[in-house]
Amino acid sequence: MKYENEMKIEFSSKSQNESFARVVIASFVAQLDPTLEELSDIKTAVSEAVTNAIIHGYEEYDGQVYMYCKITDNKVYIEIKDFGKGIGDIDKAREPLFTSKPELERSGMGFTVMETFMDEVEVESKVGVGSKIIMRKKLESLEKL
Amino acid sequence: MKYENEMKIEFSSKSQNESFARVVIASFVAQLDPTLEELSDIKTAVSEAVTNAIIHGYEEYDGQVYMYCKITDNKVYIEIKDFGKGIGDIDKAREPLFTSKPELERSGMGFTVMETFMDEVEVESKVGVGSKIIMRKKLESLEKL
Amino acid sequence: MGEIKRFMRDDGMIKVSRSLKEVANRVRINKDLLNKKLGREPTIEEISHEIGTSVEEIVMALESNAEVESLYKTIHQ
Ligand SMILES: Nc1ncnc2c1ncn2[C@@H]1O[C@H](COP(=O)(O)OP(=O)(O)O)[C@@H](O)[C@H]1O
Ligand SMILES: Nc1ncnc2c1ncn2[C@@H]1O[C@H](COP(=O)(O)OP(=O)(O)O)[C@@H](O)[C@H]1O
Ligand SMILES: [Mg+2]
Ligand SMILES: [Mg+2]
Repeated sequence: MKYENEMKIEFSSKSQNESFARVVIASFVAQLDPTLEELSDIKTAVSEAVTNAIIHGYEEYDGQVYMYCKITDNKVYIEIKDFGKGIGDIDKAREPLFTSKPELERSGMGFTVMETFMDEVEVESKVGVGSKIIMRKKLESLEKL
Repeated sequence: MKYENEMKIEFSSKSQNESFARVVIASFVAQLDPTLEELSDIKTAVSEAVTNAIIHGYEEYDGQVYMYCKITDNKVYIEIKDFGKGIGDIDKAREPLFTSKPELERSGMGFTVMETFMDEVEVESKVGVGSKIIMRKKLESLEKL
Repeated sequence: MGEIKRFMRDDGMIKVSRSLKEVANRVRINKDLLNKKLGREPTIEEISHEIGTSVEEIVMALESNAEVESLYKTIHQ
């Protein structure tokens, strides 16, 4: 039988909610009994996507950040969405070291980090509408047992 | 200035999500720097309300449980909602030891626990529509420091 | 049985569940020590500072302890 579970969360674009989002995703994924490394990979990727929504999506404005997670057997599907300013050139944005905010000492490595720690990363975005990041990861620890 | 933050979450009525809901509320409230006792009080109350939504609201059916939390300064406001079967006699349901499911070894102390650990508990419910539990608590730890 | 084996396993693939249990133990001990030192209940940040573990991890550890205990109970019933 297939094991399934899902959750959906929405929070204000405040920097203290970056930490909150990490615990939320970690405790939801924890039901799969992951290794420390797997959990840390997922938390790091989510953290980058949520930080982007807050810093780039909404900049100094208040807005809502949405996170959806679905677990199917040992597969984790995560969506992080904002209705902020959107990304003009997605390919450019995904390039390592590219940042539109060098003045904030951003490293430009957010998307690279997400790609490194997750199996798949998709970006959908429209200027003036918002952005959606989709990430997938299969937990290997469950298969090795 | 007023300190404010809010979040809204929705998850399936599965028993493993009781633990998930506890961590979600704990990590959101943690931004107020509570004592472990205060954190545990809130988790315990939330746990009872979420368990009720799953066991009594939806019984064996699948449904969505909603939790909303708003923080204003040191005050925590929590809503837990289901669109399940609803409660016919709310006063009766809130009585200590009353349970409609003695066969499941329920203690009938859920509402009493919520009232003990939180400052205020309100229940809104309509048969066939669903139930909403509203709980409030002021964190004292912030004042003592 | 699979559950127990998974829990006991030690092949470098450290499970989150076990590492959190260790944090939970340190939290419990240091909470009492701080309580004596301060003459009141310590806050979660004070504990975090004392044991050098993030508030995030402490929040998860507090829950993992409850879970591990209930798993233990189920197994030994
Ligand atoms: N949610 C978003 N909304 C708007 N722009 C974004 C969003 N996420 C990323 N970007 C754009 O993509 C660029 C690269 O993102 P990233 O790799 O995380 O680097 P950094 O955040 O360090 O700038 C950002 O500088 C920004 O211009
Ligand atoms: N969300 C809910 N939906 C429907 N009925 C509920 C709900 N929450 C509580 N009840 C009713 O109120 C009664 C008392 O609840 P509670 O004090 O938590 O005791 P217990 O859960 O042990 O039965 C339940 O037995 C049930 O009949
Ligand atoms: Mg970034
Ligand atoms: Mg109950």
